[in-house]
Amino acid sequence: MSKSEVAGAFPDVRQQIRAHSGSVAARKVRERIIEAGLFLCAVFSVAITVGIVWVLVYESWSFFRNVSIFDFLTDTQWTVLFENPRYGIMPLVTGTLVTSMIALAVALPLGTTIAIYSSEYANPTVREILKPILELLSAVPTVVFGYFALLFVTPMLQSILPDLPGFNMLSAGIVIGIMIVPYVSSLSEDAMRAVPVTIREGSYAMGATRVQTAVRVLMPAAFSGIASAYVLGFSRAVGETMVVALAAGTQPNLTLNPMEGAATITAYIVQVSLGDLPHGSLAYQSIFAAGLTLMLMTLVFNIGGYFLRKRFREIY
Amino acid sequence: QIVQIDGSSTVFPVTEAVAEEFQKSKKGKVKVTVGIAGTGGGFKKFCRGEIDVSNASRPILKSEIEDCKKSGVQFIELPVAYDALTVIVNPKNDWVKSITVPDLKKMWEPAAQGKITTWNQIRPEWPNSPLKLFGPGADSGTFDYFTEAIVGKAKSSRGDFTASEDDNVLVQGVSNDRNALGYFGFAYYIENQAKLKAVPIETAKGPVGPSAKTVEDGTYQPLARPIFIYVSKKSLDSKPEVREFVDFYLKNASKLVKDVKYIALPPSAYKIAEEHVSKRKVGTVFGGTAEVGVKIEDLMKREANF
Amino acid sequence: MSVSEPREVGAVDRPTMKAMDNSIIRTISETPHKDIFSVENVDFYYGEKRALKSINLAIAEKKATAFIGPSGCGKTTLLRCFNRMNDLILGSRVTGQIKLEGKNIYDPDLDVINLRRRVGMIFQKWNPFPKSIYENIVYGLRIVGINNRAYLDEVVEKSLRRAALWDEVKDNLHKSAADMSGGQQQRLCIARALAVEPEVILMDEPCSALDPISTAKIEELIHELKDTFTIVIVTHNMQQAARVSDYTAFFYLGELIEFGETGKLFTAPEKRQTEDYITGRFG
Amino acid sequence: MSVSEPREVGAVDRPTMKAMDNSIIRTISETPHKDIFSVENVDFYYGEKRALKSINLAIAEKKATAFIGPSGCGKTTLLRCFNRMNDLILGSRVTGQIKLEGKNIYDPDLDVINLRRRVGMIFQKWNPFPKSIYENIVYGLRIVGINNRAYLDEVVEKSLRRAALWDEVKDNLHKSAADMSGGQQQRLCIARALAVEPEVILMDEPCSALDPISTAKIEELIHELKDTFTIVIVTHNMQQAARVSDYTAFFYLGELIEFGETGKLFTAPEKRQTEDYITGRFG
Amino acid sequence: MDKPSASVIGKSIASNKSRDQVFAVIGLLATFVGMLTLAALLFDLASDGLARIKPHFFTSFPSRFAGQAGILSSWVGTILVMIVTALAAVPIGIGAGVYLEEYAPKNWFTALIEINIANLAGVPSIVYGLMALGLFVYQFKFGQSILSAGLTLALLILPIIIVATRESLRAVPGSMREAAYALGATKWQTTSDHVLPYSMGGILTGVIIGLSRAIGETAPLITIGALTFIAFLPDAPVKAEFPFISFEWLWSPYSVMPIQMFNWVSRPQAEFHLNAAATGLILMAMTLAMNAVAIYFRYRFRKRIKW
Ligand SMILES: Nc1ncnc2c1ncn2[C@@H]1O[C@H](COP(=O)(O)OP(=O)(O)OP(=O)(O)O)[C@@H](O)[C@H]1O
Ligand SMILES: Nc1ncnc2c1ncn2[C@@H]1O[C@H](COP(=O)(O)OP(=O)(O)OP(=O)(O)O)[C@@H](O)[C@H]1O
Ligand SMILES: [Mg+2]
Ligand SMILES: [Mg+2]
Repeated sequence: MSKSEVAGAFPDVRQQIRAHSGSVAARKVRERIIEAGLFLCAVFSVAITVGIVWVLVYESWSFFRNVSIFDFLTDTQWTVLFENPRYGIMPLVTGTLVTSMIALAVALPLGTTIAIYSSEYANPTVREILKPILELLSAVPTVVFGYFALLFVTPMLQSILPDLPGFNMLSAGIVIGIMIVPYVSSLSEDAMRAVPVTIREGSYAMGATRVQTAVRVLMPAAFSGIASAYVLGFSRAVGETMVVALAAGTQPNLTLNPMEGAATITAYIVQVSLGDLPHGSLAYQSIFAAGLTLMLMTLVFNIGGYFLRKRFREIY
Repeated sequence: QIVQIDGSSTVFPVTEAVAEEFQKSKKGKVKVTVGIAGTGGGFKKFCRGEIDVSNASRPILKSEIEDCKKSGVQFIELPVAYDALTVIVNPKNDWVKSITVPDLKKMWEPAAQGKITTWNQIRPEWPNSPLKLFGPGADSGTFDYFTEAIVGKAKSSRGDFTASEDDNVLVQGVSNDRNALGYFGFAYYIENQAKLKAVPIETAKGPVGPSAKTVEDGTYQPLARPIFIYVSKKSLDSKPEVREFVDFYLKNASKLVKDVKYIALPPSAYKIAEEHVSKRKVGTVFGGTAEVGVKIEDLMKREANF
Repeated sequence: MSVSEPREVGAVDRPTMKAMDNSIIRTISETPHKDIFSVENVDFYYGEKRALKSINLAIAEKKATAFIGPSGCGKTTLLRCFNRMNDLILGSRVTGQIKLEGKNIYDPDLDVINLRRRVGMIFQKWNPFPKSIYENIVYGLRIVGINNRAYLDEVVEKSLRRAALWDEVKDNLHKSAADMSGGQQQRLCIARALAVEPEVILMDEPCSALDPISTAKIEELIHELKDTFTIVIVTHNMQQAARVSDYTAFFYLGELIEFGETGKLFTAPEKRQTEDYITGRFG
Repeated sequence: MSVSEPREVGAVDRPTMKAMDNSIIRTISETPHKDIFSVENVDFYYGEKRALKSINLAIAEKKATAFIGPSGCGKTTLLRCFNRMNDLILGSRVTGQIKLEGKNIYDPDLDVINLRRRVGMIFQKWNPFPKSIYENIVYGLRIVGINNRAYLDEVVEKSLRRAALWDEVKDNLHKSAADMSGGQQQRLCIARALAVEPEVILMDEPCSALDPISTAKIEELIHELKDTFTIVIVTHNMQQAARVSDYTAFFYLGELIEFGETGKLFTAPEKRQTEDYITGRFG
Repeated sequence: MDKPSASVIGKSIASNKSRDQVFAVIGLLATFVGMLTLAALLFDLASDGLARIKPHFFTSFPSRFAGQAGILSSWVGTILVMIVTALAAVPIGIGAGVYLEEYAPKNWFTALIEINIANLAGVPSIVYGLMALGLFVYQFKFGQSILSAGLTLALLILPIIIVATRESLRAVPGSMREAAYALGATKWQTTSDHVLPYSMGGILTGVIIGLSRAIGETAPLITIGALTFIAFLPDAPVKAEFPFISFEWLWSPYSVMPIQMFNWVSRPQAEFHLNAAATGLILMAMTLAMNAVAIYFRYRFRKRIKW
């Protein structure tokens, strides 16, 4: 390479750039506008939160004027729709907890395993086909899942556990778990694949197996994404309605035994809001109190999730 | 030109059938929409003046009347069909031939909760096997009606039964369990006669099973109940298509109700209803509370005198 | 390890800065050359960790300045201050002033985009975009709205030639940059930085993955660029520092130990530490 | 660029492999030394691109072999074949045989995990895990189930000392590896590879980001390691190749041009291309 | 401390290896559990509903006769509602994710927002319906329209898209941002030219999962006034006369497939259940079709981006 080649008649890039750059002020304005637009998007999501909290709190307010919070939290019966109403939220809370925990117990291991499998084991073609197919699971109308739980999973479980009643949290939980598998598997897999390939190579070069690479290097490196996937999955499980309403029954039942039927907060909410009760009645308002409780419950989990994520996040 | 209807999913099949035929007869010039927001949700919209007609599986309640009053919505109450709540057991259940209201009360009253758990607690000759109860959810009009009719007080029921929103689920439950007993709308029994057995109710005249005939002649008691549509007076007055629709409804109800496996009122009942419409008789004959055991006859009388 | 004699660099009469009393701010006017950057009392913190300690030095315009010093002494850190790249590191903090032509680049009203267009950078750990070779190079032009294909083609060729990569990739300009060898990627990053012809080019070990021939070409390039560019280069290669730079700064544990005209620093270092380092007796 | 005289390496009587007739497979028995790896007729393809062309060479046990050649000639590619790292590259393909102690490592029944434990690697672009320094180093031990804290501590200290990093990080073993300078990260990766004491260590420019002192220490380390380890090192630094290696292979455009005892190759290369390259007259 | 003997390590490696193999089997099994469930569901739906899927099923309105009933109004409604949902949720979700991850200062306030958004994902869908009823239907006077429905579902899936976007952005190595900034790119240029494209794979996953969720929702739409019987179609979006495009349909009443399905399942007649199954099948096919574009682009992005 001769000197002239390098220094030769080179188009004056600096001049071109200056000519094209336009004014700094204009650029700054443009950036500002974009930022403002994005900011509005973010504000929007905050506004929804505020809206939802407002709806819940506002309506719960009238509810709690008639029902003491103490009873609400300590009473062990939820018979709002019956003749002598009792307003103890605990049975609904336990119902929600049990079904979501079963769902998580199914979805997290299953989803994570699938994520690891498709990220590290499956060949790329299989992976790219597998992913959308599994995601179809989250598109199955929940009514279908509900009947699936009731008419397929429950009888199947009954053949193993003969004492299992027709409505039980176990089968509802399992089916919800399967329903949220794609949340966990698909988002986790994305997070794991986003880890730079050099880091992956580092692990393989140490003689790590695929599981080891996935569990010890990729998962920690992708912890933030995986934790988010879990949190979304959990939230979805907690918020799921139809499956529990169909398969776990709608009878509030203070129990932690998954082999029993029980109502969840969501099942109660949907039942009442689409039912024949007059709106504005105390029973109707109770769904907002229940909704608020659910929101606070998930909040606790999500705060936990946030700090976990913050604590264990690894930066590359 | 839209007729907007919303409300109970129990009444939905009837209204849907009418809407379908009505649109056909109008060659699509008038549009009818029907939603299933529930009786409560339907009345809420109705009393805000958002819809023209509200489907209701129970009479309008005081609080809803208040709401309507507040926004100046006047309504005409029109019974359109009967539903016979049917007590059913598993076909393999060979011990129950018929049942009395006190038997049912013993099973379902709040005091039974946790105590009445076997069949032989109801009648000693029945077997000592567990009693499994199935019924609609406590938010439903059916539940309210049944409790009122059997226990004597609306919403007064034991809590430890298997409740579901979806009557098909109850069908499943009862058809799978030899020891089960449940109740739900007549149509679900009719469609699943192979899997279920209806239990006749013992009355003064002996056991009476649910059927169109026994409901019509008033012998199937107290579990037969009317279902309604509520029409906004303002819509009737200002929207000719609503008027036409309601007329069409009442004219064709007899046939269409049977199509969807509900029990039709006698023709005279629809006549009276038509009169109410033309005279714009607003208000309810139920006084804003639930009532049971209103035979078609009584209902018609009340309506006639209204 | 022996370090070969540094090649004689154009003798510039420029006072060697003293490291030990670097709390005294030397004014730029002391030097006959125009200084483009002047670093005044700069401290840099990664969170608690103080990575740079009261640094004072000046970068002469259209000269090459080399930063040398043992690994971890703060060369990269200082380099990244010049185009405010460190702004991106959470929890980092800089005190003191760095003036570009008299204006503090850390002034709130300074336009950092403009700064970065004027002050280009080649990173220690080469970082091509996962795009095609072509798109990597023209990126700096595209973002100011230059999309004229013919012009871009010309720039791509010129830049790749300068970075001694043209012959290797000319038939594959549209293949992914990720599918190149380490040295090719590094040269691509050099070409990418050159394409926009910044006034100052910060090079953080630009030849670390290059073979001797490519290295020689890059060094040659640096010599040529000095006509129009100011160059700051971090290198671990003493010979390279000696060959390409006019001034050299020696850092140790976050401090600027000695700074001066390259020929002098390599032949007659004032500080014992400098001498030890360049002769390999260190540590 | 001038290349200084290579230091005399222990004169080993080993026939220089001929590059031009490398279709003839030389048997290992020809050499008095035991060969740990023998590469037989290896071709490597990245998709369509043939990056290695009929390579034949052997790696002597407990010796250091250097791979030199211009950027993009295939050094990294070949190196990554030895521990089958290239398996991870989609669409790549290798033909021919690479035998580790007589057994083809591309045999389907060969256990690649075991292979990689025996054959460690230091990557050209350093790649510490986003974990603490400590966890980076003990990773290779943890994965085989060694969790004894005292033992791990010992290994960490020893490995870091070997990689000349101990003094710099001994107080910060639990801080993130991402918060280190480039050179520190590179040494960390060296330490990480050493911690598991593989039999063969593949080093892809292990000193590219290191200052001369660290480099000297790593070279010293390589000398020590040769007692017990086999080393294959890719380097662009001719002096380094000359100093540390016993054998040198020169590649050009995917071909092995010349392979032989280092002293000979540097002083009396058989091929013109080799000579041009090592004397910097190339290109 | 003694060095663990080679045999110990060898054993350990051997057991790692077998664990690796075992995991391969477990992973395959796990995948099969998911696939089998899906297959079972599909098979179940197909065995009931396949026979119903005939042209007239798509071209008929609901009817009291199961054999004559069709899903014309509901599939059209579903498509229109999903268009609104996608147009609202995707840009806003990605925008919010970008703002929160790339622009917002990292302080307690953004932390609060982050927690909140994850939390929104757990709010039962019916509560969204109740809020949307007040907000869109009454406050903004959108009425019981496709617009209200689309926006309601958009709110519902926004958290999913935001969270997925943030996490994918987060996974882009800082060195990519640095490279762009060093060339004088502005923040937005860096984001739109590099960070977003490199993280598109994950973002699209969020979009896919979100839209899949939205398309199957029932309860909130019933609350805000979706209909079950509706025997006419919304206004056509394209017109023969000027200006050719019409947005009247946004204000039209509508039904959607899951509601139609929900209604049919709860009917006593078994023939309606078959209709419901057919609807479920079609709904899933539609979901796949709707997501096909996103799936394709994700495939492309995932294949292309490597670092
Ligand atoms: N992933 C890949 N896909 C396609 N081609 C590749 C890939 N990696 C490397 N190559 C090509 O293969 C050839 C050899 O690359 P290799 O990385 O082995 O070179 P090298 O000798 O290590 O060079 P350097 O000294 O620059 O690191 C080069 O021409 C390069 O462009
Ligand atoms: N992101 C970071 N966070 C915390 N500490 C850091 C970070 N980056 C660098 N350091 C520390 O700051 C010091 C200076 O680092 P710097 O990268 O400037 O060194 P360097 O002179 O470029 O070294 P090398 O030659 O190894 O690249 C080192 O001790 C390093 O550990
Ligand atoms: Mg550095
Ligand atoms: Mg290489």
